[in-house]
Amino acid sequence: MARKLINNPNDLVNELIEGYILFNSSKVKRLGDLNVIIRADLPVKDKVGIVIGGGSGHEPLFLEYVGKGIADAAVHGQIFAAPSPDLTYNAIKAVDSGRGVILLYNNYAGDVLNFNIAQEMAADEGINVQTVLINDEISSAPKERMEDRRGTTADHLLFKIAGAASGEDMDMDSLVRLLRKAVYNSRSLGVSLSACSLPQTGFATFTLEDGKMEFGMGLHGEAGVKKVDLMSADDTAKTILDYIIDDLPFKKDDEVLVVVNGYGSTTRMEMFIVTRKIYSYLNGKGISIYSAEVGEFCTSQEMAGVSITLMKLDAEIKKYYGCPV
Amino acid sequence: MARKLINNPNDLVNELIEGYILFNSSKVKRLGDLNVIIRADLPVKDKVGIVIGGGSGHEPLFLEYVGKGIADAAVHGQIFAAPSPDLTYNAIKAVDSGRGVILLYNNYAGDVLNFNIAQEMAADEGINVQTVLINDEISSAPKERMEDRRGTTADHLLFKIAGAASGEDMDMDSLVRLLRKAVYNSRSLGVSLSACSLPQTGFATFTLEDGKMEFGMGLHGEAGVKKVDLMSADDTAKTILDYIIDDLPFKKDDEVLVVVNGYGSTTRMEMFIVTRKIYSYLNGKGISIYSAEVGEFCTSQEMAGVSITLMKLDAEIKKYYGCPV
Amino acid sequence: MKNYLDLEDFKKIIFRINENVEKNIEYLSKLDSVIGDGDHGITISSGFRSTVEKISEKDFTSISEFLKFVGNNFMLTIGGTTGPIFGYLFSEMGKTAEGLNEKISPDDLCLMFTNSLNKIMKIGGAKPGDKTMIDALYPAINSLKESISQKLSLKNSLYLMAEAAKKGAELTKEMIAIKGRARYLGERSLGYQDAGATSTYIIISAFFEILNDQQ
Amino acid sequence: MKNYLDLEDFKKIIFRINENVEKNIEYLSKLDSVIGDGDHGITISSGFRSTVEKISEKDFTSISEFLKFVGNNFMLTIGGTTGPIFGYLFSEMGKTAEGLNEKISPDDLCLMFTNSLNKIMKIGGAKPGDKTMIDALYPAINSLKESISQKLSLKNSLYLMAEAAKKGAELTKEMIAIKGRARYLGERSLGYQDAGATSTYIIISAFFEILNDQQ
Ligand SMILES: Nc1ncnc2c1ncn2[C@@H]1O[C@H](COP(=O)(O)OP(=O)(O)O)[C@@H](O)[C@H]1O
Ligand SMILES: Nc1ncnc2c1ncn2[C@@H]1O[C@H](COP(=O)(O)OP(=O)(O)O)[C@@H](O)[C@H]1O
Ligand SMILES: [Mg+2]
Ligand SMILES: [Mg+2]
Ligand SMILES: [Mg+2]
Ligand SMILES: [Mg+2]
Repeated sequence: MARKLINNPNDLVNELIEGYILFNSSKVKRLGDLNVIIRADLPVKDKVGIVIGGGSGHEPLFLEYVGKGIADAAVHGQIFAAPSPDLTYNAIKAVDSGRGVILLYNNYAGDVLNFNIAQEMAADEGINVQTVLINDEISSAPKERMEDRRGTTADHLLFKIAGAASGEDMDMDSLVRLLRKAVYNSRSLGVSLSACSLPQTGFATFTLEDGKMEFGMGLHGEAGVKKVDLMSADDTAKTILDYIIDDLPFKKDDEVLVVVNGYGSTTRMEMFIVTRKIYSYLNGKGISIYSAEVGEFCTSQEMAGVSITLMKLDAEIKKYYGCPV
Repeated sequence: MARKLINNPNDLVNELIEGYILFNSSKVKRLGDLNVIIRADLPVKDKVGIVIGGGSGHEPLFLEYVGKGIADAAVHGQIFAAPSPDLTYNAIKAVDSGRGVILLYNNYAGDVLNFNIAQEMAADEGINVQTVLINDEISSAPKERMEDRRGTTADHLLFKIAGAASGEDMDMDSLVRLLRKAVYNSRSLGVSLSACSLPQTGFATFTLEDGKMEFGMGLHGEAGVKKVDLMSADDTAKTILDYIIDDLPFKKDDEVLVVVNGYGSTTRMEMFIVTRKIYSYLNGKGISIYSAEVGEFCTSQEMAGVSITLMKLDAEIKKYYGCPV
Repeated sequence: MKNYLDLEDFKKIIFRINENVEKNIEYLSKLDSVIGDGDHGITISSGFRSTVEKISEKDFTSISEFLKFVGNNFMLTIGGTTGPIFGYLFSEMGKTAEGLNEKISPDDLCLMFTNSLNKIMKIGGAKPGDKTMIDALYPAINSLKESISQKLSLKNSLYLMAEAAKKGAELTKEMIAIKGRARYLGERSLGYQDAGATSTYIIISAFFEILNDQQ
Repeated sequence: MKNYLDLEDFKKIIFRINENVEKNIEYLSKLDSVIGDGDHGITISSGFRSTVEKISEKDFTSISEFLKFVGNNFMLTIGGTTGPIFGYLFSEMGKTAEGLNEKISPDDLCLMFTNSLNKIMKIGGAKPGDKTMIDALYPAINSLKESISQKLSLKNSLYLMAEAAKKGAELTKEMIAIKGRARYLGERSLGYQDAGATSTYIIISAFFEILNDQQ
């Protein structure tokens, strides 16, 4: 049973937000007492608004992606649960400057249901709201049913690109087109080495026997697509990359962004060992890395494991992603 | 038994460094095939060199603190083991520009022994090498024997201050004085909620029964100073702060830097819940937070828990620490 | 013997659902944790808890107004999948009740449930057999239709309806999940009962219990 | 009966230590893991492994040169506490051997060990009773002195010396750690044997084993 440093389990999301806002009060503020985090300098005049969000428990998603140059607002559901429509509706209203708002979020059934209701509510008031769904996780459905795939770590890249592009006076239609292209160019797959628990209860949401690992594990503890004996870091990286490269497919001379994401308890040492293999393997395939990011971007409590994301670049995406880190 | 994403357990440190260097090749390079990471733009003319280091397994310590504006070189021992003198000796030689080198590291017996040997070797060649020991962890010895205390998360602040000050043409004696003052002004204490394992073997280095937590746990799995029933996040923060405040002591109207550090598997949600209490508690004591940093700075594999560090500021330290983040 | 449900009955039903869900939080979360993310008990119970708090402080003049309030509160404030799915269950019943009188007959009730089912299938895209709450709701409505055609009393009809929901929920064990999080499991979802279907059984049971209490 | 150790003996001793340490990696790490960080077996074995590799490729003309090489290799390349502490053990023996001839007598050996002990106490700051490797080394040296005064053979002296080291290591169970990582445990270190003291016993045993093999 996982032990967590918390107070009343019912206050988790509220206290997360309170703590984050205290820590970051020059950059962000809270919308009333809702689980909605907005830029401190809202409303930003004459800019398409970017609202992101989803279930809590995946920190730094989503609240840490709000600020100048990134998203304008993040709505937080309870742990692993889609945020209710009233939050998103209020976020849309706070963010809209007349040029419309993009809802940019991960393609989970619960999220889609709830965001759609909010979108309708806002549309009823004449606000132009468009949706861009993130569906980078390749194990969640075959390529023929890409619209059923869920979203994961591509978030990190998309939020940055959306923030940069919307900050440069791009209009709604161009933005939606750019973001859909960037989503399409993104593919992720991960591997889990241990279970994660619900912080409210401490109970693991699944079990993984000693010496096993699971490919395609969900961020919420949904079991993955195949369970195998624990593999080396190199073989793991290679296996994940083979699936990803094959899926888009990524080709020789493609230029890519790479994200190496830790799910929770995986150490940076392990992440860099995986990163090492990614560099040599992509290099061998003639795929060049424009920039890589290594860290925890899309977590699942104390789950051990990593996911790898590749995003194929073109001049436009590159411009808004910015310089190599 | 903890499962890790690694290759041959004997290659851990080597592959960590290889991966990090590939990822960060514009900023850092490796010194020969040694476990030494140096700034890519060495030698830097006319600057006191800063060499940091210690055992591996605490990433981002130490290698991620090398670069322009931070340390000039980091030496890495094996997992949890002090780096051997030849590494430090070579790092000193690579870094020295004639104005001398400061060895800035945590006060562990093994580290002191090994760094001292290296210092002697370099001194024999006429290089002016000074040592500044970091000993912020208050549970490791009573205040009367402060020189026996070990070093932990104050590293994060000290490396930044050392990098900034040494980059601004400060001379050796002033630098040593500044860093000793900053060390003296720093106090840390942590709490562990689970054990950590040695990545080579997967074995836990200690056990912590369900529902218990331990104050003052060592970064290497050394057992802590007192074991108690699991406390709430708020009570934990308050208990740690009471010990820390009492130790310097920190007083009303003091201005401080705060570091909230996760040991490994603790989520950012938990860290922000703790951060929330730190803000309100210090506020109640009239101690003002100049800036806080929340993240993983000084880890211990997949151990769960957090440590809190306060550093009392004055104008000089503030100048080199930089602006609030 | 009373053969209708009035506003007071509907209120009692919601309170009873809340009590019964509360007793089953761990069970529901456990069902969800085998094939979902383990939060169903927490989410749905918090939905009914907040609903009960709010309706206690408010006066309602019609069944329609009441059920729409219950549904909207669920839908707007709970989130997750549970929020919209179970929210629409009540709000569509409320919408349907707009045209009806304040004594809901078995036929009325059947229409209300049917409209909810259709709405849920439309917004969620799931069909019977996909291993969702629909697999409890759909056979329950069929049972109600059957009871009406046989002219059974409302009480007996509701008893059989609850039994049908229970059986439907149990049969989800033999289904492969197509919608919801469990779908990522494919065949591995076989053998486990769907959490939402189980809640649906608990909800429908409360209709029977309230009528049974009065007689 | 041979009553001295020559260069070949010292080489054999180092090889034997390496073999015996290799067999005890897990045991030593386990001892260290209860009250330290669990790496002692790994660290000390990697030290002897690298030393043995290097001395196999090199010619030595004197015991002093050989032991200084062993000690420096340990000290410079291993790191941890083990590197310097056990490095100085050998390098100080080598330094002492500089003034002696190539047939090390019991008296010579006693002087060599004593100088090492003093150096280790100086650089590490630990004393007998602090629950370190000194608690095996110190009684072992005392036993050697005693054997010399009783004019025992080198072989018998080394046997008793190893026994004294073993007993010293065992007695660390009853000590509270003052130096090294285990010191943070205070009284909680009681009941556990010190890892470094155990290695010291293994090292000293190899001296006896090599002489015993020859006779
Ligand atoms: N598309 C859908 N249509 C109808 N019911 C659904 C659908 N998707 C999921 N459900 C129901 O919702 C339940 C899951 O609820 P819950 O655990 O609260 O949601 P979440 O998936 O957000 O964790 C499932 O057990 C299933 O009965
Ligand atoms: N100051 C000291 N003097 C002598 N021996 C020491 C001292 N500190 C530690 N030791 C010995 O070193 C051993 C620990 O070695 P090791 O685990 O390799 O070091 P580390 O503490 O770096 O993990 C202890 O068991 C103890 O015998
Ligand atoms: Mg959920
Ligand atoms: Mg060690
Ligand atoms: Mg669920
Ligand atoms: Mg050790």
